Amino acid sequence: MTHTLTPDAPLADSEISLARALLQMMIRVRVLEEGIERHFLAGEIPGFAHLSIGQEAVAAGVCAALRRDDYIASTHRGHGHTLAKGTAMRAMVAELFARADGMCRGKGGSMHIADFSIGMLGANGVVAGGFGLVAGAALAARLRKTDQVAVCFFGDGATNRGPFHENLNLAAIWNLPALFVLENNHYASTTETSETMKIEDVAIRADGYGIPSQIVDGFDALAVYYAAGEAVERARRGEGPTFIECKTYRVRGHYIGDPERYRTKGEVEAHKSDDPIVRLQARLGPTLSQQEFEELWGTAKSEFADALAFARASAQPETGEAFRGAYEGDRDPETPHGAFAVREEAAFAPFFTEVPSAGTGSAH
Amino acid sequence: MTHTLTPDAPLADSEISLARALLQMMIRVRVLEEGIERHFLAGEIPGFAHLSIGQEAVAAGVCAALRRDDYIASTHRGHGHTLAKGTAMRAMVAELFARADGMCRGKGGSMHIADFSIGMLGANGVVAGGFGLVAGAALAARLRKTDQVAVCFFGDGATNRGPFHENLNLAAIWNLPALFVLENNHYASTTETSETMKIEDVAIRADGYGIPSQIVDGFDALAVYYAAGEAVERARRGEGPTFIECKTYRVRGHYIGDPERYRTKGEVEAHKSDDPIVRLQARLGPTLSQQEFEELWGTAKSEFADALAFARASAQPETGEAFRGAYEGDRDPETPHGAFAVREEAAFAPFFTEVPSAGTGSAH
Amino acid sequence: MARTISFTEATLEAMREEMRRDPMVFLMGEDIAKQGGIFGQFKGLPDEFGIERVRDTPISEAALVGAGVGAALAGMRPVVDMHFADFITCSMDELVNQAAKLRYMFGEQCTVPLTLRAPDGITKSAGAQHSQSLENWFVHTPGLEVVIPANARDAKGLLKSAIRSNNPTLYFEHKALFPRKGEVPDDEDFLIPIGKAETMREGGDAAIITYGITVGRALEAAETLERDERIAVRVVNLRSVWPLDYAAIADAVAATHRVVVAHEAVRVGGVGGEIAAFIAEHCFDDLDAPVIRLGAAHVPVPFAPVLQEAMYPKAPAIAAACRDLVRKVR
Amino acid sequence: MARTISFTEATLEAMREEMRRDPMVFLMGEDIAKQGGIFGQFKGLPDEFGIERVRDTPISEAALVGAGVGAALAGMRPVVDMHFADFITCSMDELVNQAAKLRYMFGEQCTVPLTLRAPDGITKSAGAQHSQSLENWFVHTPGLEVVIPANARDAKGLLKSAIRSNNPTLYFEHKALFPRKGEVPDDEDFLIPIGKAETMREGGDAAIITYGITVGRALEAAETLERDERIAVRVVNLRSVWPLDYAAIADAVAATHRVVVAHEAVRVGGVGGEIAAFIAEHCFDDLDAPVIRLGAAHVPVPFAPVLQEAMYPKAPAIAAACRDLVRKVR
Ligand SMILES: Cc1ncc(C[n+]2csc(CCOP(=O)(O)OP(=O)(O)O)c2C)c(N)n1
Ligand SMILES: Cc1ncc(C[n+]2csc(CCOP(=O)(O)OP(=O)(O)O)c2C)c(N)n1
Ligand SMILES: [Mg+2]
Ligand SMILES: [Mg+2]
Repeated sequence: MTHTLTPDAPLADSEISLARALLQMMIRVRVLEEGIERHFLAGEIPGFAHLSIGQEAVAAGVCAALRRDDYIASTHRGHGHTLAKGTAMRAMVAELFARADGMCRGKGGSMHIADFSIGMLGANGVVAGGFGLVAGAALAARLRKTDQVAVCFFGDGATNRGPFHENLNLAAIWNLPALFVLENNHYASTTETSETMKIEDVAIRADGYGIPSQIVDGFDALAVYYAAGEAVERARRGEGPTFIECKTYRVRGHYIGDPERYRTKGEVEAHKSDDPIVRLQARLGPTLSQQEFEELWGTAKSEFADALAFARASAQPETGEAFRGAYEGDRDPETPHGAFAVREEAAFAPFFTEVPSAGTGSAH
Repeated sequence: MTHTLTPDAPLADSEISLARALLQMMIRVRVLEEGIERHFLAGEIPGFAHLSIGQEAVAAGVCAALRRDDYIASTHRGHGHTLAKGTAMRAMVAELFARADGMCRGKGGSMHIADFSIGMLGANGVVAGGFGLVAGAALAARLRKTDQVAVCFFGDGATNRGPFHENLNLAAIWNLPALFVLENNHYASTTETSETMKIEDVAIRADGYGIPSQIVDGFDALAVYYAAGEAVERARRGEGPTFIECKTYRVRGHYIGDPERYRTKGEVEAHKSDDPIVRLQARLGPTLSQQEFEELWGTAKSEFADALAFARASAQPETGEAFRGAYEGDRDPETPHGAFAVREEAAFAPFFTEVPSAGTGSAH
Repeated sequence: MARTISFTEATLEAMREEMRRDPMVFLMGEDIAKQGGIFGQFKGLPDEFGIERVRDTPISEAALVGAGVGAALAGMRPVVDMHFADFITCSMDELVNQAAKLRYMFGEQCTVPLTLRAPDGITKSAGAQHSQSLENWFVHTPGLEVVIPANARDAKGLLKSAIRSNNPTLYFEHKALFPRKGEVPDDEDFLIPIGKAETMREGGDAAIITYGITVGRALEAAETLERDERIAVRVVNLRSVWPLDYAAIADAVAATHRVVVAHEAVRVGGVGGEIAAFIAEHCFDDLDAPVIRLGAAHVPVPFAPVLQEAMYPKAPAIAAACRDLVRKVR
Repeated sequence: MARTISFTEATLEAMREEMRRDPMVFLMGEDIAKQGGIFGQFKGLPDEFGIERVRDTPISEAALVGAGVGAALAGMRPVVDMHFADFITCSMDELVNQAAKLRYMFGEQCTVPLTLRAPDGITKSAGAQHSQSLENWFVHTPGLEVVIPANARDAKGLLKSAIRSNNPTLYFEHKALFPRKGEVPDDEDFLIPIGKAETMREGGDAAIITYGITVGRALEAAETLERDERIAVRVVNLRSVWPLDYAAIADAVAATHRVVVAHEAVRVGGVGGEIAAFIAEHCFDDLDAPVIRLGAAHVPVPFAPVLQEAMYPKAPAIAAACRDLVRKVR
């Protein structure tokens, strides 16, 4: 286990363009999620939504070290990972709005965004659902002898579930090209890590599988990038998986609407200075003018405005969409299942009257 | 993690009677299992059976440190644990023979022996099935403020399953009076530990939960006893769980009838000197005469002969027994379920003709 | 005497009364102590009973159920909260191979008085992994009891019975029911027996056999049919899906000769099949028409509200099925 | 041309042919490489395909299925062996919440061409935790296919189709069938389409609708009835329980008017309910008698041979059910 919780070092010249790219990505994620928050609260986004505000350095840092054909699996808190991996904001926002042009045709929503065209194997509504997907994708890369890498993002809470254990062990013994990126934000919904585990650093668990680990400052996008980059290279060289624990903090509630009875306002305030955007801007110092900084925000805001307009203009899915897509080939009414699905559509469609309101999402 | 793999030290006077008791218990287990092997091969015992020959020091050493009202949960390889915890051989052998007087009325068999009168919560046909039972029993002891302790026996293979991870963590954070006793016999059916984990000592995994651990020579019943005793005292004092890794070896096949294609005869031969009975006899030296030693075997053999006669004399269960006992109260034909069960019995009973032969058990 | 309280409050009363009555009852689950449960269904309990008896847990569903079984074997009465019923998938071995089978396998040496609370069902675009109704898996698993309240009264009476039962009992509570209000008796010993159905409405033209949230939809359908078309429909609320009250089902067939079986769970392979098959076997001579079975379409639950609302049976579909049956035979 | 080979060999041929045909096919499971599977059903495959493609694994069922899904998403065709079908309980989230739902939830961006081989059923006193037949859980889970061979021919044709299917497919193989011999076509492209039943025997007095090992028991019953009582019974082998061949079921009802549905899985809540309920709804006018449903009793599977053999339907019980039906109406 290597600790690299160093104070922000001054940037080398060679780092500046990378740092700018990371900053831009983090701002895009922030703008996207602040937009999601607004439009969720306005009742335009149904279901549940979980924000990664304050944690953007992890998504940006890790994904900057990846190729388009590498795989990632995400969590319930996956907007940042998905955007950073390279998806189009339009398709994501339309999905959150439950529209026909959403990346999942409106059938997934925030907890199930996915973009297979960029190797993004999905957010997941099941905590720890991504471990198996990543072990499997990494195994596929190995069996096909590509040099792709698969990355699993997960929270501290997820590390208390069995699939964490089983899949890290599998990745270790098979030397799979996998990265396990823990976003330790110290909370799993209402519980603090100190209540759900007796250890300070989760990274110690990697020792139990023989997986090398590193602990990084999760507010420092560059540190995350370097750690991930090294791990990705190891994996591409066939040297197996790496565990990276990013120490971070969830600034917003667990879900949009969370009353946050489990912590004080003061505690949250105390983390304000950890903002990864503020931190990286500071580090860029005079190499990034205030005007340039504001342009980054402006660009991101235009991008979001465009995505929002796209989503709003997109149609509701047709009712028939509900009855399609569980199976490959089922749209063919000649197949037994197809015939059956068509019958069910006929059974309910006439009774479908009102479009229910989106709702503001119950606690989750 | 503490290592106590010391060479056999000479016995202190105060240890002699304890050592004799351990020796006697190991011999009883050995005689029982050699008998099970014989009668299984003769077709008298149906189903599957897994022997712990060579591993008796673990069962004997741990259980000698327990009280009758402490709990244990066992595995598919549970004859030794059960006998050592204090069950009657008769009821166990009758169970293995699938008879009405078996400890489970003939409904459990070798993989499901249990004796709640002595806190033995069952063998388990599911690898890692015992972890939850032990965490729960330990939690019960804590909530009821008794000073009972709960012990989980398990194999190296079981430590690769999710429930190992989840329950050890639970025991750690709740400081439960639990003992996790790993019998590392270096095989999980056909796979060696080196193929299924990348670590040398499984005990390192305990660090990931903040559980103190100890590695002991699993052929040395006294060493096991001391380690368990210390852990039991810690648990009774409310200081939480302990992990004990006993390094041992499975001398017989995984199940009776195993062709053992996964290892050489030579490898097994090389472990002959590790026999825990031979080792403890040697250590007792002249304090145990050859005649006394043979008496221990004689007593055990008589006990087994008696149990065998008891089992053979016991009746087959009545057919109606198949339809009873899934629910408390279901034998009352007035309850809806009772009425239903009775109907099913009526449905099949007339067609029940031949008693199938016990079979020699397929690979498992 | 009775009061009108919400379904959530009814479950809180049930827990409070049973915890006062029996010190062996305790609760475990994610977010139940500090947050009071994600639907408020544990609110205030830690204040009265302390966080030893109302335990917040890590995200470890397999361990929660496994430890629940172990604690039950050791004489406690654990109530485990599943957060969302969909996560039962993370603890199936513990439920199916341990909880359900131990008593039988061990020749009745033990009981497993475990209660599992599992908020289920389709609501508010929770999506495919947070909307399932999985009761038939457990009906099909000998050794388990399965109860499903339709209203606040059921919630209180069934949850109390589940906690007192010496068998492992699954208590499925539909997420959309929590805020709904209903009458609940005052009596602290008000229990609803496990395995007994309730006829919620009389009527001789057809019977709707149903349970859980679909009871309300069936009652709505029955009222519409009565009012608009003078079709009188009996509504049977099963309350328990295992043990099933086969006698009440047979009575409904004998009284109406036309039956609709309805639930929100996927129709294919669901409990409705058990009920319709029982009728086709044991009440065949009483039947004047096919048994119509309604349930969710054979697809995962979609996210978009317009899609979600299109794929499971609500009052209009239930009414149409009854109307079809009655027209066919009149 | 056809040869007579064992069920085990038929599955070995299926795997060998598919692995030669498509380099994306690979196998994972406990004890499959060094031991060749606990029923010999993987024997020799590592020699031909190497231990990268025939992988021994740790005891980590959740990871095996989870990684199977991940590999499938990344373009492979994994075949995962479950050791005993009972251990599916250890990987239900991976199967039900991931494998079954991803394609739908993600708007058809992906396919999950995963095959799960799961040896199931009652035999040789394996006891309650090693004897279950759990197919109806998965029939009830939209997104999965479920096939169940009755003989060597089915084994080969269905396993090949399962491996080629782009949907996650459960292949349940009864442990007692492995040594049984049967005729298998020589053709390397012999496939049995998923979702199509086979009528194994004609007969106009009654129909037995069944699958898996119970097909043999049904044929035995039918032969006895023909020989001893001149009762002619049609036997339908479903082969797939999802998709179900509803048309073949309806045909059997139309041709015989009297139906017995039989399986070894627990009767209550089983697939038999789906079939009988379908008949009661869609074939009602063709029915001359109640639909009789047979399945294992609602108890865990007991260890003692005398008890084990008393609690699930075999040929005499199936014959008696047919006889009852025919007598009732004649
Ligand atoms: C198996 C499972 N159990 C419980 C939940 C409910 N749940 C959703 S997110 C969450 C907390 C997750 O914590 P962590 O893994 O630390 O991620 P974070 O929310 O902090 O990003 C919980 C309990 C779930 N979705 N899946
Ligand atoms: C969940 C589960 N997976 C697989 C099996 C099959 N199985 C029975 S024993 C065994 C090996 C267990 O190895 P270990 O835990 O080391 O115990 P040992 O047999 O060495 O005592 C396996 C794979 C099972 N019973 N349960
Ligand atoms: Mg967290
Ligand atoms: Mg072992």
